[in-house]
Parts: sequence; C-alpha cells; structure tokens
Amino acid sequence: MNRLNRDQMAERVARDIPEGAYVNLGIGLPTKVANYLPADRDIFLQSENGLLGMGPAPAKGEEDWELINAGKQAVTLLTGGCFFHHADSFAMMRGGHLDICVLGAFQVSIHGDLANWHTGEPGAIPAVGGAMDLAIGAKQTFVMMELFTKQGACKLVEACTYPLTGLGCVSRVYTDMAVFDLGVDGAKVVEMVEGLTLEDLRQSTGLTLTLANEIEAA
Amino acid sequence: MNRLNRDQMAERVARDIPEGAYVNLGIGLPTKVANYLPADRDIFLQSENGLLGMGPAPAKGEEDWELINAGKQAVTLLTGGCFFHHADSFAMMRGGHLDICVLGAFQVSIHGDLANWHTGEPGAIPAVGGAMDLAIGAKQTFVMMELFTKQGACKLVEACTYPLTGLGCVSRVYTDMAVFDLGVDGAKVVEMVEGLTLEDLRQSTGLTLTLANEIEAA
Amino acid sequence: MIDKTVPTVEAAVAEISDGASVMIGGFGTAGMPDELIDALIARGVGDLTIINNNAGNGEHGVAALIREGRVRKIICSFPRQSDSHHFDAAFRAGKIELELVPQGNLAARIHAAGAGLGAIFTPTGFGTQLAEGKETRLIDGRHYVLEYPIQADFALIKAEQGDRWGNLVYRKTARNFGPIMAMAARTTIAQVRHIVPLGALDPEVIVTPGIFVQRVVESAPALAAVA
Amino acid sequence: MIDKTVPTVEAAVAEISDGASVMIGGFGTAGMPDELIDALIARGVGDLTIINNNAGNGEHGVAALIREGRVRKIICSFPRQSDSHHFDAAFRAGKIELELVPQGNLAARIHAAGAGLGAIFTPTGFGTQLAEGKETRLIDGRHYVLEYPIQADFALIKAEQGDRWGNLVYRKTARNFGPIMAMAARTTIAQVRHIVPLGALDPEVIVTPGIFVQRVVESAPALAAVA
Repeated sequence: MNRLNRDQMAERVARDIPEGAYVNLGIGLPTKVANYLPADRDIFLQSENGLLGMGPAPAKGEEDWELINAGKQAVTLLTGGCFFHHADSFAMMRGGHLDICVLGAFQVSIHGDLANWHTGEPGAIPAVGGAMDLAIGAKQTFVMMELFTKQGACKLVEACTYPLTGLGCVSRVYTDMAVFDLGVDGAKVVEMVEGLTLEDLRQSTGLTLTLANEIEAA
Repeated sequence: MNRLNRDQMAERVARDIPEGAYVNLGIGLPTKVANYLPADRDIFLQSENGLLGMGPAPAKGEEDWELINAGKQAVTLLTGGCFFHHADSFAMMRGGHLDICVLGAFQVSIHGDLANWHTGEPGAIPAVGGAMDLAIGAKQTFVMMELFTKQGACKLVEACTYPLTGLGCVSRVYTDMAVFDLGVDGAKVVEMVEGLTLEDLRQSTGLTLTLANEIEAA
Repeated sequence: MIDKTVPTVEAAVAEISDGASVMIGGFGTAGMPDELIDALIARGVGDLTIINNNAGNGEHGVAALIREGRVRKIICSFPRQSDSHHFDAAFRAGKIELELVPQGNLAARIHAAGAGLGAIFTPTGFGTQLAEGKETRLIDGRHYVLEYPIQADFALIKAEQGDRWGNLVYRKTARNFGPIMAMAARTTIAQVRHIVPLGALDPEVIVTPGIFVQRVVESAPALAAVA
Repeated sequence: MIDKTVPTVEAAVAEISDGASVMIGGFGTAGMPDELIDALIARGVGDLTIINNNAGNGEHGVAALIREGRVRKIICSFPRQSDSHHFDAAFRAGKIELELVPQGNLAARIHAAGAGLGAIFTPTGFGTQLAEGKETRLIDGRHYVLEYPIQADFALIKAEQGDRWGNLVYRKTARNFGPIMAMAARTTIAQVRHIVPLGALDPEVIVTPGIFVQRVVESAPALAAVA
C-alpha cells in the first residue's frame, strides 16, 4: 500500500476544485492545496482577514505585513482581488457564498461532525478563530487529514470524542489512504490508494464502510 | 399672539442644533431647517439613501439625479462628505449614531409617542419609508409641526389615535405656538410665542401642561 | 478564465422564470436598473415577488412590471408616491400583495440574508401596526421585534463599473441597496455603465466583491448617455 | 469648525479610565494600533475589558497590557498563539477572564452593536461547547444560536489616512476589524499614518464615515516609517 504524502494529498484535493470556485483553505495542512491549483484556471481564494483573490507568497524581502493571510503569513493579491472588513468577510463564509472550504481535523465522524479546534485536555488554552464559521458556512466543507494519528488511532470515527467544531458539516474527507463521502447514511469510500482493499479499511478503521458509486484507485 | 410661520419654526429648530451634530432632517417641513443652519458651523446632515455631509440644492440645470436626498430631490455633497450603502446608512440611524433627527407628525403624545406615517383611513395606501427607523434611532428625536390642524384639532395629544410610528421616542416638539419637552412625566412648556399664556395653552390644547425650568418668550 | 460579463440584457435575465423572487436595486431613480427591468418585462415571465424600496412610479421600471401584471407580491417600504398609479390601481383591485417593511428593517433583513443570520431582533416598529403578530423581546431595557432575513432568487442592480470577475463600484447615491441585494440573492445580475478590464478597479475601493455577482452587462451606450 | 484630530496619542486616550471596555483592532500585527496601546499602558489604567481577535503575542500591544496586569477580561477568538505567553500565564493563574467567541460571531456581534440590533440568531457554534447554555432555535431547517451585541466604551483602531471629520481609509488587510469596531464603540480613536486635508479622501472610497470616529491622531513619523 502506498500512502499519499501530504503533498500528494494536497494535489488530490486540488483536483476536485473546479474553475470559478470560491475557496477558503484553512490554516495548516490545507494551505498546501494552493500549490496545486493550476495557474491557468481562475480559482478565488478567500482569507478570513478580509481578502479575496489571494495570491502566492511574495518573494523573500518583499513581504508586506499588512497583506497577510489567516495564518499571519505574508501573501500577495491577484489582479482582480480586493479587500473588505471582517463583518463582510465572515458574511461571505456564513452567508453560504463560498463554494468550498478545506480544513484540517482532529476527528471527523462518519456523519460529518467535525472536531478540529480544541483537544479538550485539561489546562489546554482553547482557541477557535474562524474554524466554526468556516465549517458550517461553505457550500461544501472538505477535510484533509491523515487517517490515523501517530499513535495509531483512527481519526474518522463513529462519534467524535473531542469537542465539536460543527455538526454534520463535513461532506468529504481526503486522507493519505482513502477518500470518503460523509452524510446521514455514514461514510462511503470514494477512492483508495493502490494495494488497499475495502476489507483492509474496515478492519483498520473498525467502521461500517460502504463503497460509493464509482470507486477508482488513486 | 404671533404664531410662527414655517420658516420661523425652522429657524427656531436650527437654533437648537449645535456645531458637530449629526442630523437627519425628515422629508417635508423639516427639510426647511437646513436653510437656517449657519454655514460657518460644521453640522453633518445625513440622508437615509446613503449620504453624509449633504449640501444645499444644486444650481438649476446642474442636478445630478444620482445625487439625491430621501425626498428624491437633487442635492450636493459638502467637501468631506461621503457615500455608503443602505445597511450602513440605517446602521447609523438605528445604532444611535445620529444626534438629532427632526420629523413632521400627524400627532405626538405628551409621553413622546409619534404618529406620522399613516392616517389609517380605509383605502389609504400605507407607506412608511424610514420614518420608524429615524423615530427610534436618533439620540434625540424632535418633531416640528403646527400645534393645530386646519380643522382645529390639537396635534399634541394625551394618546395618539393615528397608527403609531414609535413609542416614547419624541423628546421635543417645536410648534408655531410653543416648544414642548415630552417624557414619562408628560408635556412641559419650554417656550411660548409672545402674547400666549400657559392658561391659554392649557385651554386650547385641553392638556395638563406644566412649565419647564426655564421659560423664555420666543 | 472566468468571465461573468454577458453581451446583452436579454442574456443577463434569461434564467429568470415564472414565480421567481427578484430584488431590484434603486432608491427613486438613482441606482434603478432600468434596462434589466425592461428586459425582464420583455421576457414575459410573471407571478414574481419583487423586493424594492418603492413600488414604481410613472410608466417605467417597477411600475411597468406592475402595469403588465407580472407582480404577485411586492416587499417594499414606500409604495405610495406621487406617480405610483399602477401600484395603487393593482393594490386597490386586490391584484397585488403588499408586505410593507420599514426601510431600515428592509435593509437589515436583506443584509441578514446575505450574512447568513437566521433572524434578528430589530429596534424598529415595536408597538406599531407593522409589528403586529410578531415576536418581541425586551433586551437590556429596550424593546425589539424579531424579523427574518429576506432572500431572493435574483437581484437586478445597477453599478458604475464592473469587471469580468463581477467586482463592482457604484456612483454617489445610486449605491443604495445594490451592495446588500448582491449579497442576498442567489444570482445577482449587475447592469454597469462601463465594463472595465480586470485590475482597473483599485482593490481598496471595490464596494461589491465579485463573489456576490454572477452576471455583468454593460448598459447600451446610447441609453447610458441619456441616463 | 469641527476638528477631531488630536496632537498626541496621550491626548487621544486621555478619557479612558479604570474599568473601561476597549475594542482593539488588528488581526495579527496588521491593523494593530500599537502606539495607542502604548499610550494606554503609559496612562496606567486597569481593570479593563479588552475586545480583540487575539490575546496578544510577544512583548508589545495587547500582550504588554496583559503583562502589566491591566486586563480583567478579554473577549477574543484566538488567544493561543506561538508567542502568547503573557496571556497563557495570566489565564493559568486565574488572573484574566476569557470569553472565547468564534471569529464570525465576534465580527457579527460587534457589527450588531454598531447597527443597533438587540440580538442575532447566528449559524456558528450550534452543538458545540461555545454555545452551551445559550438559546437556540431551528429556523427554516437550520439551527441557530442567539448571540448578543458586543459594545464598548472605546475602540482603538489603525487606519491609513484620516481627516479632521474622522473619515478613514485603510490599507490592505489592516482594515479587518477597524470599520466595525468604529461603529460599535461610544468613542472611537483612530491612529492614522497620515492626516490629510478635508476633501483629500474621495467620497466614494471612504470606508469609515466620520460619524463613527471621535479622535484622529497621526502616528509618530519615525515609527510610521518602520511600520
């Protein structure tokens, strides 16, 4: 079995983003997706801090610290992009104007519940940022994560044990081993990496998994 | 008794508008107040259709029909004025940012209830516009009206019989005969025109009226 | 390449069908998308719900839509105008439904739809006929009325300049309802005086970001010169 | 003549007293009114309630306010940052109260205060810890949480240019919370890079109309050049 590395995962997500889509890429792993969006397609990246039409990082030495993304990294603005204030920015998210947002996760349930903001550990300082707004706002919320933690725990679960970010909000999960569609009927396997079988996945995850209509090897 | 004419009423209202005030003048009679604001004082007129820093009417032939006031008359913009959309414009009103609005009225109650949008007659087509927003939004709502209708009915009343615009929202009424402060304690006479006595006013209005602290002849 | 510009007003309104809800920008004549409304009339669809500040006056625009019997319901703040005889006649004949909304509630409800709120407690209208039957609440010593968002299938708006991504800027008080209607409609169609190349609009001064706009059409030059 | 400009940051913050609630603009360092915060620290007042997206990092700005023990409570969305040790320490020691608010609710609640709404049903947070104990409602098939406006006595914000009437324009993503905080505070104090003559700002591109701003102060030129 050839697990995807993080760049391959990003590339896989990018393939599902059509031209013309308005997209928010969450901080962390999802920011990698931008590297695989074809430059000849108009895809509109939104950043929660008031930016639409976000471009790549500037050349070193040309950073403008008043032109940053949600992760507080220096970015650029594409020709045709624009700026707006925070209420307008979150109106874009919460009003259903974004087509896709891509988020990382601690856990996702087979019904699309998301946990990605707080480990819930005693003494941990909670911080939520825009995660809850993004999770419930976009027309489609994708999650991108390794299927298992380093300790071997499956992150796709029957029910989240971490504090929730949103209920039933994730429609698709991209992992290093498979792609899943989630919903009221549970998780359906859309794709698996070469050498992996549905039975393998069922055993390793402990989940009741079915195949989505079209299954293809990545 | 020398009743004030409409221009004198407008002049009287204008005297109570201090420099630096943000003011909305309702359509109809209150628009006359603008003629008596001293040009050497910075007073900021707001128009509900997205304009702050409204100036006087343009010279004939120089009208721009994309630069109009709430009454759909051509206006000008003062140096330092600006434009904004309708939600921002009504946020100014409803969020308590205007210091004063001046409105016309069918009736005002001694407790500050206002009726100025609808006669309630059968078959009359109702139209409210921004009246209800202005009435309750500004820090102070002034009414400017003749004290009696042409038919001789007093427009300052114990309780409004016309459909209400807002409850307890009017703080002061400027009329052709007297100026009244309104509130939970009822109407207090602030000023009367020359030759009018409190007893005259009590008799003609049929209201329980008291004198405000400082009474001066207009 | 994404290009939201369309060549004609007919093409711009081609998806509007019977029974649609349509927001129409403008306050008085300022910002009224006359050519889009004309195209909508020419398209012949009816049973429309119209959201506009007024109910039309004279013979053009919303008044013409009403005269032609295309409007089932209108949501507005100020239907009664000096020359609103087409609305008046239809209303008195019981041929049009009126939802009268204080202008600030109209703006706030449209904004709420665009911003994804479920409902808002607004200060306007408490204790009046226009709040009858509505839920109210005393919050921090002040009375509020619960009002729901107003969404629409389409918004027809007018702007000064637009580009192929749908970014818009407006002119003077013609801005009025345009920016918030663009946010609240599933499909926003903007009539602009000038289509400009991408990048011609300063990113700091774009009022309506392209995400809120689906079609951009340039006004016919002859008419634009008159307007 | 109305002139809202003041000569020094000390004069700009001179009315802020113990126990005040203070909104502070900025997202990360962009739009952070550092000089106003420094002046507030120098003023020595405490027991403050701070509303900001973050809880400070490093040794400057909000972090310094917290380090100096001036902050009783902070309302923010993202207190945990790589270098937020002053907040972390104060929080773990029980010396600061935290109201954690999802960023969109923070923006919407600030906006609601500025716009005069009594409360809003927002889609964010339903079913999560951050909505525990809050009123919820199912509207049109979707769950919402009732959230209340956030007002403040003062807002400290940073803009690019301002004039004597308080009109402001911003620069790039430094705009962020500035315009809505200006609407939601009783007294808004703007630190600007450049004070410009009245009329220098195009009326079409003013982002914050002067009605929302009470004081304007120019950043010290030396510091502005570095920023």
